[in-house]
Amino acid sequence: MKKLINDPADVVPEALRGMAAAHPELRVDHENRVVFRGDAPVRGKVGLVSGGGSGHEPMHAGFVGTGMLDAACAGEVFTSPVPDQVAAATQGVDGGAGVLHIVKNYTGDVMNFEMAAELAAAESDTEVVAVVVDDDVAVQNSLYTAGRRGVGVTVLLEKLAGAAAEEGRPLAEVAEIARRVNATGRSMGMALTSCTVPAAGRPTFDLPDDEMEIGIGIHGEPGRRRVPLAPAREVAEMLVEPVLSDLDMTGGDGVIAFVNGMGGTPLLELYLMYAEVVAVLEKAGVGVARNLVGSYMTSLDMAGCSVTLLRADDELLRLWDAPVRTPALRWGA
Amino acid sequence: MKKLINDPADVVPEALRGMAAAHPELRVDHENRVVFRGDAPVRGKVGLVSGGGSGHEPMHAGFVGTGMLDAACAGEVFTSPVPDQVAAATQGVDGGAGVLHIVKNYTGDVMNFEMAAELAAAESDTEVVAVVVDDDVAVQNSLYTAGRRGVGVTVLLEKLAGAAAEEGRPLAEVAEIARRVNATGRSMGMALTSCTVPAAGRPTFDLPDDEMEIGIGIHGEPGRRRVPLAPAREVAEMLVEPVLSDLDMTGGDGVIAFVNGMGGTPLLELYLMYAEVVAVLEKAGVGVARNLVGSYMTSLDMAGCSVTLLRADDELLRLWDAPVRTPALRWGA
Amino acid sequence: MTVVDAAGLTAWVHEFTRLVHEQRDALTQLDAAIGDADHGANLDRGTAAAVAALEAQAPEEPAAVLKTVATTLIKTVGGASGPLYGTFFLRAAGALDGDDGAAFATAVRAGYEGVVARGKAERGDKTMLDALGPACDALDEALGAGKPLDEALRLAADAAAQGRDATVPMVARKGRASYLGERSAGHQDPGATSATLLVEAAATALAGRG
Amino acid sequence: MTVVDAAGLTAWVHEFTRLVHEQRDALTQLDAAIGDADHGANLDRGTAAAVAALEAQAPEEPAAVLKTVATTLIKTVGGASGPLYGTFFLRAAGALDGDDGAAFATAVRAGYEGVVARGKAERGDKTMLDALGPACDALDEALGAGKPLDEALRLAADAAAQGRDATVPMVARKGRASYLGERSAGHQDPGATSATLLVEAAATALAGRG
Ligand SMILES: Nc1ncnc2c1ncn2[C@@H]1O[C@H](COP(=O)(O)OP(=O)(O)O)[C@@H](O)[C@H]1O
Ligand SMILES: Nc1ncnc2c1ncn2[C@@H]1O[C@H](COP(=O)(O)OP(=O)(O)O)[C@@H](O)[C@H]1O
Ligand SMILES: [Mg+2]
Ligand SMILES: [Mg+2]
Ligand SMILES: [Mg+2]
Ligand SMILES: [Mg+2]
Repeated sequence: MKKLINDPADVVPEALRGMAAAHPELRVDHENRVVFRGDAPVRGKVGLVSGGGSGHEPMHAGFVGTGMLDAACAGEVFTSPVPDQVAAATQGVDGGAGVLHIVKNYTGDVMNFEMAAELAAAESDTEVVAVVVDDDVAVQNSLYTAGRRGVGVTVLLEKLAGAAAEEGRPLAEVAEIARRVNATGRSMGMALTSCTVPAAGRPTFDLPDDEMEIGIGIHGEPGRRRVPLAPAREVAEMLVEPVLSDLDMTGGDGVIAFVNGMGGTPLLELYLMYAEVVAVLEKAGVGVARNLVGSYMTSLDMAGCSVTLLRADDELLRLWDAPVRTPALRWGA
Repeated sequence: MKKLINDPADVVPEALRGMAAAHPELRVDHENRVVFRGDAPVRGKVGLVSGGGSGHEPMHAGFVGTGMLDAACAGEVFTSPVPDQVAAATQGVDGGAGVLHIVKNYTGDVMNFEMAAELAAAESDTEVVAVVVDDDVAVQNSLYTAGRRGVGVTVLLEKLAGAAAEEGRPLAEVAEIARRVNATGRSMGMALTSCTVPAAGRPTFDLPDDEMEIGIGIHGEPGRRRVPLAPAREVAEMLVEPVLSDLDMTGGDGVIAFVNGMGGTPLLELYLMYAEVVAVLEKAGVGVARNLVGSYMTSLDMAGCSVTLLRADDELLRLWDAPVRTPALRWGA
Repeated sequence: MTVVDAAGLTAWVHEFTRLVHEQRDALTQLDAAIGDADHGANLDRGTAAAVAALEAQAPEEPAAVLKTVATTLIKTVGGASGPLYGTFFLRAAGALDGDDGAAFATAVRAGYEGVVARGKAERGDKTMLDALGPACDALDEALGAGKPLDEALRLAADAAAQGRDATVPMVARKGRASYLGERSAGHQDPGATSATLLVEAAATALAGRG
Repeated sequence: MTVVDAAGLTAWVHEFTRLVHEQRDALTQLDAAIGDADHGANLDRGTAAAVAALEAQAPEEPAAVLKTVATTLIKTVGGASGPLYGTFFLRAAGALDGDDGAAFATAVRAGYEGVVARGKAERGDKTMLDALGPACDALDEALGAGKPLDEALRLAADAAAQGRDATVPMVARKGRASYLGERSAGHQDPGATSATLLVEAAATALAGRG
């Protein structure tokens, strides 16, 4: 295992120390491993809390700031945070207007956030609403399974709901925007290589030099199928088509298109992929209203990418364009 | 070789197509492979042109925009652009106040920019001044060698000189700021893995699982020495100490500290490294005034990082804080 | 005879911790195949913290031992297994009433039912339930048939191991392995494996108590 | 007899292009060891473009052939070798005066001196100069001694190859390999290798012309 780390057990707290040093505008609670906006809680504003396992940087801590999250809880690598962390974050961002939990749909994340909400309800009268993100079309959605995973839409949702909260909208409206975003966005990912979890010390899966995994998650979970390596052009089709066939993206105001790198893929390739994604969308008659290209929701050092499409409307585009000022996403502010 | 590409020969033009699609605020000259500010040339403003081989994204095209570069020339992967490209860029950004060429000190880059300046001089009366960046302490500086390489300081220099140009300062002053930045900044890099040049199809060098290269460049050039893998704490010392012993960074207004990822290293590790770099600097009595942590000057898919320190003063800090609005660096605008 | 006291339960937790630490890499490798390669690290971190908490406090009440373990696991493990094992010990603590084998069996079944309630999975979904469920059944059955706790726990551990082995051919319907669909078949469930260690630890730690 | 005409020079460029294409991966691997793994791709791209340009234009003047090659290489190669090989052909074109072997030798030496001027390296720095320089010397010496061009070019090619081999033990002082310091020793210089192909191509393409 080749990583710029010290003891694998210390990766998360040590990286948080670096985040705190790099971003004095944020406040890091090292004991609870929560990254807060420097000015949290913001009076009268709905507080947005997200979090999850570490290893997906910049998500979530890199999205803490004006116009996006109020706090992010950092779990161990690929392990959801524990209820105490989420409870501390919830309390720390409660500005009197209630708190939105943004939870990616994984068994562990859902249960830990649920337990945190139970704790919060028992110990204070903060109103907490949870929105669960489940946008991964690689996974079958069914009441009898764990359901679809939460992946790329999470980034877009944190931006859009964050903008709504920043406007001073009430909790119910912010939650409803978040649910709408989740309902109209879908993602699909692929990997060229496995990632290596520091504590495990070796790649999660072996992938021959001439194969790739289609339909992977962001935790090094193997995908739905393994196929021969293919040119970017075909990879774009393999990712975009399942998304388009899951949800009608034509008409209206086009889509927000998000090409995301998994951590080990250079930006050169992501831009190239984006050109291919746009070509597939054009053929399908889907216009792109806004885009995001970069490594925003990673899986440690995995090489690969995911494509997220979100059907846009006037309001979502306005929220997208609203100022945001976080370590990883920043415009208009 | 596992990459999200089509034909290796088409990587650069195809990625530029993606950049153009992702950034409608820029103008891409696909024939010359030059990325321009959308509003170039800006009347009365010194034009900043940089460029180099591709494979270092976001550098340089990701730094085109308000407050930074006016144009970036994209050469083939790891191959400096040709004079025609640089000449086209120079002409396209000439707003009447002259043009600054920011050239990283590599034989090929220097010669191609020189020939472009000769072309420009022959064909127009645009005033062109070139500043050559040579900040890599891994390389001995001598009149009798190719001299130090241009690495991390380039990013800081493009930001700082860009801010000066945006303020409307004349060419001589912008060039003098650029030279000052080059004189007061130094860098050192390391690699955990080699990169793979698409056209070569296999890793440039082999590196055993338990070794790393210290003093690498950004083109997959092997480093000065190969040493056993070490914890991040020791890596930070190996990178910071040669920088500090090359140039006195104590006193004054502290440094701008830049921890840069080489393309295949996740942000989690970069933040962890930044914490270690700050610890080494603290021990050495060097304060950090500003910082930048991320993958800004990459070497394709290489895993590793570099550390750049720049001695700050009032003026440089003011220029650093000035608004910048580019795909990869953006604040205050 | 006092079969289940604070010392016995503490010994159980110690033994579970020892087994998890010993099997840490194996658990992680099982999780790498159909999950995210952290199950061993998660439980190792959590059980070590539980032992530390018990050492710091040394609760006198048997239920307090289980409650300390529960809250420590919930605070330190995270992921799916943290809330589930946490809930197991929390519900077991709440249901512990008495100090004989039957009381222990009741507590363990309450823990099992807590996991069902929290995780909303069923037996056959390829989860820790597939080891815990058969273990509870075997324990109840053996005690009901008048067997001593020793023997009952041994039978429970065997049942857990069988349940664990039976997860191999299953297609996962809950937890992270479910994302793999058919590809999850052919792999042993990590949670069922660690749950087997939990029952095994009880059989070892409480041996000779009845 | 007309030794050096447009057809002969075009044949030279074709043969160089063929050799570069054939040796493309080998040149890149040499560059991988002490540089950035692009020398083969760079020259392959440039020489193919030069051949295409010659085919599109088919210049009648010998100097125009060299000039077309020069500008095409400068426009398409980039890196260190683009300006250097470009300058080589540009200066050779400017110095070409006459159509015999001596004129060719003068042009080639002018090209070599152009490379020296552009790259500011010396022989012994482990660059293409270490092949080009000895080749020019051998060519001049052989022609001065009255040998026919054929034989002189063969001697020049041998001298280039010897010069190329002599780069192996050298510590690079110019170009990208110089960053390696002592570690550059033990590797053959890619530019000296491609320059040897250039001289070799002349010996082949101009064979039988005098
Ligand atoms: N809904 C559930 N009910 C019961 N057990 C579950 C459920 N989901 C997952 N598990 C168990 O948890 C184990 C995985 O634990 P762990 O790896 O620590 O968590 P995570 O999946 O969050 O990484 C699985 O092997 C399975 O036995
Ligand atoms: N200053 C110089 N003078 C002469 N030849 C040089 C000089 N610098 C580099 N070279 C030659 O160029 C070759 C490398 O060419 P190439 O790989 O195409 O360019 P780059 O180094 O820019 O990647 C070296 O092997 C060397 O022979
Ligand atoms: Mg996990
Ligand atoms: Mg090169
Ligand atoms: Mg797991
Ligand atoms: Mg090269």
